[in-house]
Amino acid sequence: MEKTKSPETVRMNEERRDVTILFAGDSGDGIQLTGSQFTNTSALFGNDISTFPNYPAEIRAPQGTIAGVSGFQLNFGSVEIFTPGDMCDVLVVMNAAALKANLNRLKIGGTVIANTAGFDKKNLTLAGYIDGNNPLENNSLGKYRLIEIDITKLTREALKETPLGIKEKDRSKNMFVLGFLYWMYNRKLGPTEDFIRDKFAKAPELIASNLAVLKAGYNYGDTSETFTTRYEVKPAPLPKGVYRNIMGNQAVAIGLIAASRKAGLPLFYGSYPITPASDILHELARHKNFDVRSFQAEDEIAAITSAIGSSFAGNIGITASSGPGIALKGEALGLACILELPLVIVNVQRGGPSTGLPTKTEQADLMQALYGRNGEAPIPVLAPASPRDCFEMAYEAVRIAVEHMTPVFLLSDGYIANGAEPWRFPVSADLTPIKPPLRKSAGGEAYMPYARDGKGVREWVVPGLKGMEHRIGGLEKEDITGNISYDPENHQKMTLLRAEKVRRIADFIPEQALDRGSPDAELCILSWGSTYGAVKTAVKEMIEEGYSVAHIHVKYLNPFPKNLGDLLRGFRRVMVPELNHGQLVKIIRSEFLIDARPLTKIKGLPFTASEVKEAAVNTLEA
Amino acid sequence: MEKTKSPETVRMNEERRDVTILFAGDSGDGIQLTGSQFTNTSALFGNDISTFPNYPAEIRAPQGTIAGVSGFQLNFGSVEIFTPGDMCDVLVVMNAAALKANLNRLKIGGTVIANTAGFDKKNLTLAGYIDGNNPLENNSLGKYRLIEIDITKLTREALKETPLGIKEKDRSKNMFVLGFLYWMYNRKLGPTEDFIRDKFAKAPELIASNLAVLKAGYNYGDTSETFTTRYEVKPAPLPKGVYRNIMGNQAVAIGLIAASRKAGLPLFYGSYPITPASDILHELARHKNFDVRSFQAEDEIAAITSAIGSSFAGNIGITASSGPGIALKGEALGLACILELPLVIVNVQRGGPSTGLPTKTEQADLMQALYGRNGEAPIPVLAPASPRDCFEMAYEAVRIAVEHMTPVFLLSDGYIANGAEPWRFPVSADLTPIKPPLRKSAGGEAYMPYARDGKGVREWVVPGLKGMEHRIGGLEKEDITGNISYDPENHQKMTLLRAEKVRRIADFIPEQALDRGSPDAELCILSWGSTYGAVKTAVKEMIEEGYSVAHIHVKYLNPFPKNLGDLLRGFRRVMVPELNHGQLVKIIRSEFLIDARPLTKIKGLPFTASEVKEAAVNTLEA
Amino acid sequence: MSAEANTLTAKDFTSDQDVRWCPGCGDYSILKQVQTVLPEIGIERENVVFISGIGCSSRFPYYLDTYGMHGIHGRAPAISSGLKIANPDLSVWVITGDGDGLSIGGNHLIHMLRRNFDMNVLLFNNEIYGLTKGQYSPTSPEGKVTKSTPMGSVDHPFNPLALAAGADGTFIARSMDRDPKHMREILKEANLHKGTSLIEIYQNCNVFNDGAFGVFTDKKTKAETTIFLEHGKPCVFGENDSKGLMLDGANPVIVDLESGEYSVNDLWVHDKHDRFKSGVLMRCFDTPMPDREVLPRPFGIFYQEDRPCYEDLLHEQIAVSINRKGEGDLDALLRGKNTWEIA
Amino acid sequence: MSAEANTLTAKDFTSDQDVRWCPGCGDYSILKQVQTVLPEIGIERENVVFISGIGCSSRFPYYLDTYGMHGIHGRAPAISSGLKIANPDLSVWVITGDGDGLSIGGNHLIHMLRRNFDMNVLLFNNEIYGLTKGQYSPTSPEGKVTKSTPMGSVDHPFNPLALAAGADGTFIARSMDRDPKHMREILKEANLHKGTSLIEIYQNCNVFNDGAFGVFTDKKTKAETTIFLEHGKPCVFGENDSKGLMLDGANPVIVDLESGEYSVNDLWVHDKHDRFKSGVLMRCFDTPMPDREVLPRPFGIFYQEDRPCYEDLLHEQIAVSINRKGEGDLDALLRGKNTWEIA
Ligand SMILES: Cc1ncc(C[n+]2csc(CCOP(=O)(O)OP(=O)(O)O)c2C)c(N)n1
Ligand SMILES: Cc1ncc(C[n+]2csc(CCOP(=O)(O)OP(=O)(O)O)c2C)c(N)n1
Ligand code: SF4
Ligand code: SF4
Ligand SMILES: [Mg+2]
Ligand SMILES: [Mg+2]
Repeated sequence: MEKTKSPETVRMNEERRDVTILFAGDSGDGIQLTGSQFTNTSALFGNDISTFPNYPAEIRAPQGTIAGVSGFQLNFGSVEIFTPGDMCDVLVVMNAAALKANLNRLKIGGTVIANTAGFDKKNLTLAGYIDGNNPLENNSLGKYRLIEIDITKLTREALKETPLGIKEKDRSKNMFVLGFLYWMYNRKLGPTEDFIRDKFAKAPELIASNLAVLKAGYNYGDTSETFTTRYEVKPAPLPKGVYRNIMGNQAVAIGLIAASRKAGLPLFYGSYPITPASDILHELARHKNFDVRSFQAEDEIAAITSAIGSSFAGNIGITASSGPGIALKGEALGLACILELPLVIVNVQRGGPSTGLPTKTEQADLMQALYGRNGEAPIPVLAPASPRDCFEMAYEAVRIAVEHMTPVFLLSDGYIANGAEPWRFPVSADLTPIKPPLRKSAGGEAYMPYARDGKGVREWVVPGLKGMEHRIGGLEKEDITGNISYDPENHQKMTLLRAEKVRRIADFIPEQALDRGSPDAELCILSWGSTYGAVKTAVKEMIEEGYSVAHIHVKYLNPFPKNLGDLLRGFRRVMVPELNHGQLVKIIRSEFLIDARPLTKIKGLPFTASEVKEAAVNTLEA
Repeated sequence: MEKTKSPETVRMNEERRDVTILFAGDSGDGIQLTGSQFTNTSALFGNDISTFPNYPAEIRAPQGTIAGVSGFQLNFGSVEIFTPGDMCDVLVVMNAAALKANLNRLKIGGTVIANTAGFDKKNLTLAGYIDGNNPLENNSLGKYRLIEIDITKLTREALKETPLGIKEKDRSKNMFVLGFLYWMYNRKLGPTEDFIRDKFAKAPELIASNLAVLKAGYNYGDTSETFTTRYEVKPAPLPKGVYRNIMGNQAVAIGLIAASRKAGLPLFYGSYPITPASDILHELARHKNFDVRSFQAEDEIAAITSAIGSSFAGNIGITASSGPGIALKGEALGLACILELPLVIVNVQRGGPSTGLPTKTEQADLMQALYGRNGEAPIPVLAPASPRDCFEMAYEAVRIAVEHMTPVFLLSDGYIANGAEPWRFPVSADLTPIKPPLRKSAGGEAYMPYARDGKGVREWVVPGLKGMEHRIGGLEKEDITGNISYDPENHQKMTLLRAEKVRRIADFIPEQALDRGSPDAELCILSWGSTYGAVKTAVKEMIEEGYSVAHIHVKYLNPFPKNLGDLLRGFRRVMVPELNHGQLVKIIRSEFLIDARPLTKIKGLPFTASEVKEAAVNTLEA
Repeated sequence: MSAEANTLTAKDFTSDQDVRWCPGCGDYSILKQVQTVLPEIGIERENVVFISGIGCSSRFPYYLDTYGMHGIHGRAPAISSGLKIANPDLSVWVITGDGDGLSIGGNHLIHMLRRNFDMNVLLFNNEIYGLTKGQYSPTSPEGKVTKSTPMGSVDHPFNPLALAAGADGTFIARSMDRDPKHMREILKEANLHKGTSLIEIYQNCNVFNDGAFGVFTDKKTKAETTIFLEHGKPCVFGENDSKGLMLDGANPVIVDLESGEYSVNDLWVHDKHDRFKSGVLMRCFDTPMPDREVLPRPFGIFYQEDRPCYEDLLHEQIAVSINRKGEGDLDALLRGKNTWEIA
Repeated sequence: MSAEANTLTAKDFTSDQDVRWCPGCGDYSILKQVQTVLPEIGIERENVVFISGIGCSSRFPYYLDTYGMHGIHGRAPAISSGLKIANPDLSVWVITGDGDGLSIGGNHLIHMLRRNFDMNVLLFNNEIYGLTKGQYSPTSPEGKVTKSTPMGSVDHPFNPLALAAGADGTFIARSMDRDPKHMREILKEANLHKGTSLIEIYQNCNVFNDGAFGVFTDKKTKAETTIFLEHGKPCVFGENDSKGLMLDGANPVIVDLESGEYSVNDLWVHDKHDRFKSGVLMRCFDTPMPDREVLPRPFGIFYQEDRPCYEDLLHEQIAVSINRKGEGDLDALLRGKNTWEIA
């Protein structure tokens, strides 16, 4: 018999503004799928959402151990949501290790939903509960509401009529959890039912069994007399429009395709698998009917140089990787830079240095993007702020690469790559046009490969065009003609022209806006990349509480928006939170000679809003 | 008949403080050899010296053209010499192209020594003198003293008794020039005669012919009545001691060997050829009897990773390259950093980006050294100031790498690599001891690979030591044990420990000294690397002229000497001359929040003292 | 071989780290065989070094209580080369995967083979990228559907042994995770070979490429689809050794030993020193299909050759140099040939 | 082939840039032959692209009035792969050296070969690093004294053709700078081959490695030291075709055609489609020495095989995908499968 402890917390049909649930279990427990199903259903329902999957480095770390715990956190609400939530309201644990690893993320008074079958002696030992001391039984969870369910048993029971083996039956226990939570939060089963039918189209017996278990979970909530409370999280007042749910890497892929279509250029994607960037390759490889040429190269150097070759031939060459792979691309980046060919380099950052923490997030490759190659080789750098923003910034990266004939860095990270949020997707006709400086027909004057237009951009002539044959290369080239030149004055001139071309991109990007707060606030929090949501949440709360604080979020890191310096000089203090040891803050200090101060976190995890808030409050009250 | 124009400038036995000679000719003309012979002879005579070879990118660029001109500039004096000289007193040209390419470097009133045989119609056309307009004959050299000699003819005459072919005879015409200049500057032939005997030991007929031509050149000066003036450049008042002449790359090689011997570690040198770093490989490969293991790897990645492997096994692993090759090493640098193994990476910088200007000098890889890899991977960076300083800083690089268990960057450049100067070499016994934190015997407590001493340095245990078996790798490791750890707090801790270890190296390097000037001068010129000589010369002159200027030269670029910030804050202005688009200046601004201003030159050429002086005077008078 | 080493057991070569491969992964068997063979070989633990790149397989060194380095992707051969030069006395084992060793690390691998360092290379071939969760690798068959090739791979795969032979490898062998005894034998032979020993090991990735080698490893099919090579022995295979290989020119043909037409004495006798015949065996590479008979896939030592090792030649030069010029005199080096004095 | 292309001459393929190799360099001859062959092949200039890495040889593209890119060291095969995928209609020529293509670029080369892009690769082998002024390369013979090996190299060199065969190259040939006619023929055949054509060209670096191939290229010795392979023709060589090759098992032996014992009809007939026999020819690799007779060094097309090209298979998948799903609909992609409306 299942029991509910602390029955005094049980009330009926409660309404909540927002809820954070953390699903946790063994990596084989289907946690990621459970989480993303709940996400989709809630998104379809109209909640605002933000998610954070967090999985172990091993493919299958030893079952039952802390190292093997996979987690999926999601925050959904009837209000605007900017982060996956700092602390959870509900912690779903499929075994003892999942509880041990995550209990510190549960709010006091929060709910633990525990699969009791995952707390047998073996599991307790593997999780490191000494002497089989069961936390479900020793009152150590007194500060929380505990819902114990023998999910394994109930799942098997739901399937006792089916011919499936025990192993196969157990595989659908995540559906039980999902069903139960759908009941708890008043959700419809429809979207997940559709998903199940689609996913197992080729195995009807699995459709039946998963549907059965899903319903069993739902019914368990409905019928079991102990669970009298259901919660309601109303739809969020999001701007009108049609929405979908989107993950960061997926948004990058779609953004790249959209830009290639709008530019009229086939998309060449040269890459070598690496966590957490590989999903972009997987996604792009699925869209061959958009004339996407995805090439899994032998290594990262071949990935980027093949992309350069494709750009020379008139495709938009793209390459992506994560830190260690990007390090290998440095030499070729210099080539792309001096050739002045379009190229987009996506870095989905992860914990470093070296192999570091491959499945964890970090923002420590900004300096590498700005300076990780020999010589003076300036490259524009953009960074998306959130999963859906990955679409916009990937699109921008292609636009700038093509219209300014330059390689462009896009700095995503593991956190937004795998996180998801609702996206009011655009209509293709509304996307900014992209106009490659492509010579379509020969004739006129002789082609001068390194002659420049008013923006400092050279014309792009592609093999196949008669009479425009020319050679380009990595040696310094003579201004205008592009012939090899060792002339000292010319080298200085070309170096400055290349720098100037990149600097002038500032004329073609939006001016920096203030995200929130007053332009003469006491403190400005300056963020970039994936810290956006946490900072936004913190600043919102602080302003509501009367603090003099403002938020600027920079998406264009090189060149900076033209007004950034002026904006920053309006504040008495500037704080730069980063998931690194202080990188953007160095640039800000150097560029604007402002005593900006770092707020750093190097734990492979995103900031929580409260960490940012605490630091900001301390600064203001210091 | 040879003639001397402007005979009014001819005087007898003149004394000179210092003289700059630029030898220029076709790359096949033996210019580099002539230059280095004159250098050695002058050094042996006791002059202070600085040299600057400047050769074309092609192995044999088309004969007679500007692209094919090879140059060797040397400045020697009875006073201290810090640069190869801004403008030349004497320009030796073996053909028309050499004149055309270099005339702008000759002082008004300076001397041109021209081989008239190199000014025939073909040569004039190849050099781009239109319509065969011979500059030796059209009075265009009126502002200079012109000495015309048909060197080719005189060389052949000197050898007319020998059985050599014309081609072979012509090959020794550089000896004629050398002999003539020895006469002009009152030098002995002895050292060059010895050199000839040594070099051609296996070809006695070449000994005879070269000696004959050398003497013929000398005698030509002596007997030809037109040359009544000889110059005297007395020995310089250098500190007492025994001297030798040394080039930068050679000094690096010797410094590395010396350090490996003093540390008691075999030297492993993994490298892949690249201009201008290859000479270090060539030099090291010659010293196998010092237990030097030089390994020409298949590429730069194998070069550095083999060096890492050798360090794991207890050698001191060294790798060297130039910009593009260094770019390829970025990923492995992260590995060395997280492993905390000693490693020295030499970058002999050249013009970039990409292949750039392979035979020209630049300082544009500082940012790459500091930041060219993924994640937070701090690596100490040192830069020698001059050819002889390469010895000291290479030695320092090994010392720091070994004693602090870290990769260390040594940033040389093409200018000092190929330049030469006199060196009062040390006695081996006087060299700073180097003490590797090497466990020599097993026993005691269990080995904890990432336990640290007071300096934050781990102990080095090498395979072969019984009972101390352990595994290291590129994933984040647990503090002390070194086991793989994905723990968030541990990652932050380890990142900070690695940073702190590098920061603390500041306790083990000299405090920053003021090179010249007063600590509260109006302007401080802050230099690094090969700009040392030009800045020193400029500041010396300015102080003599009464300007309020000071000079600081930084050789330790990461970490900075502890007192650098305080020193810099004492000046009203700080100017940072660099052969790049402004790199160190960015760090200085960011680190010390000082409005330091760049002085940049990106021409593949070193600063001249007057360029620095002019900019400094302008700053002071602005 | 020290007396003490003799008494060591597999357990002594097991480190204290939890093994973190997926349950059922073929890597476990390889680890087991290596841990079993090492004490038999009799090298002291402290003189053994395992170097790997990145990949599931490359976690291997953590699990052995020897010296070890988990390097970076593809670079294990280069790291090992430096290590072997630094200390030629160490017993060096390189652990790599089909992605690590043949994709990003292909160049280092072929250069190591030609240089012939005395090392043992274990190439875990599972025809997939395991650690990055299932992309095709340079050994995946054409048409392979994976995460990165939803319509099937269009890459013609490497034949790793033929590539190694092309790079002048001196010891080229193949084994499989599911035949522990064979693997142990080959490991021992590899260790005895002076030079770079390359062993390709078919390894099942039961998560992303389950059963890739099932046809060779399953009891039901193994006898018909595989042939185990032994030097100097005739090439027999099949249930009850009922079949054999003969050479028709350079073409291997299968003959039936039961019909009476051919006997064992007619068969091709395997000669691991014969470069060309071993090359023919390396090219027995067609995948068995239900509808057509193909040649059996050979396992064992295909080729072996004696050739000097890089590290020995290098250290010989050092010795010769010291012999000729004497141990390096640092002061003489500092002083150089031409000096002058300023008094 | 356009009518206009037909009328082009070598001059039309000559760019306006000064050629900057050392006087006497073998590169000149190769440039000349390529410039001669291109108009004969009849591809329009605008559809020809030369891609190179870094090295003396890699300056090649600058001298041709076609499209071209002087890339970075070792990466020409990868650059070309991307280019060929981007536009399969281009005629792509890869120019590389023994250092560029076999040292730093070895991995890209072998992967290009297995993928079999339809391109022509000219590997200028001068057994030295020319541009960096004379270090040994992966093809330099053992014992070679160079700037980086003052006591002689201890590296066992690659046999580039054997390596290419190990990587499943589909067209493998050798020619030499000093035999313009032969080179032109091979260039034309390479162009006709659909797939990656690798031509190793012996090229004299008269500054840093003069005479490395003298024994094969000098009139005096050439007849005895070389053999020119022709498909379907017997393997004859020597002064007045006085000698021939026969196969003894897998061992080639030299026979005298003048003694009367053997006639041309007894000889080995070269079959470029025979993987094993061509492999035997690739291994005829001993350097002639005054004191011992060795097999002649073969030139010509060793091996040729038809196999689908990567770029064709890729574009076929694109076509199939469009066929199945229709031309990509951007709005459908943006919208995805699950949407909801907030009104
Ligand atoms: C420079 C770099 N690129 C890519 C990766 C990502 N990565 C890690 S392992 C791997 C391939 C693994 O495949 P394989 O070598 O076959 O080993 P397996 O996991 O199958 O044992 C890749 C692509 C990396 N770690 N470093
Ligand atoms: C990354 C990088 N490493 C090294 C070099 C220096 N480098 C230029 S060409 C070359 C080798 C040239 O040899 P090869 O390919 O045989 O061409 P060759 O000059 O003999 O024609 C080297 C090492 C470089 N340019 N880039
Ligand atoms: S993913 Fe495959 S290769 Fe990796 S541990 Fe799991 S089963 Fe083994
Ligand atoms: S160095 Fe050698 S390969 Fe290079 S151009 Fe000169 S002769 Fe030719
Ligand atoms: Mg694999
Ligand atoms: Mg070469």
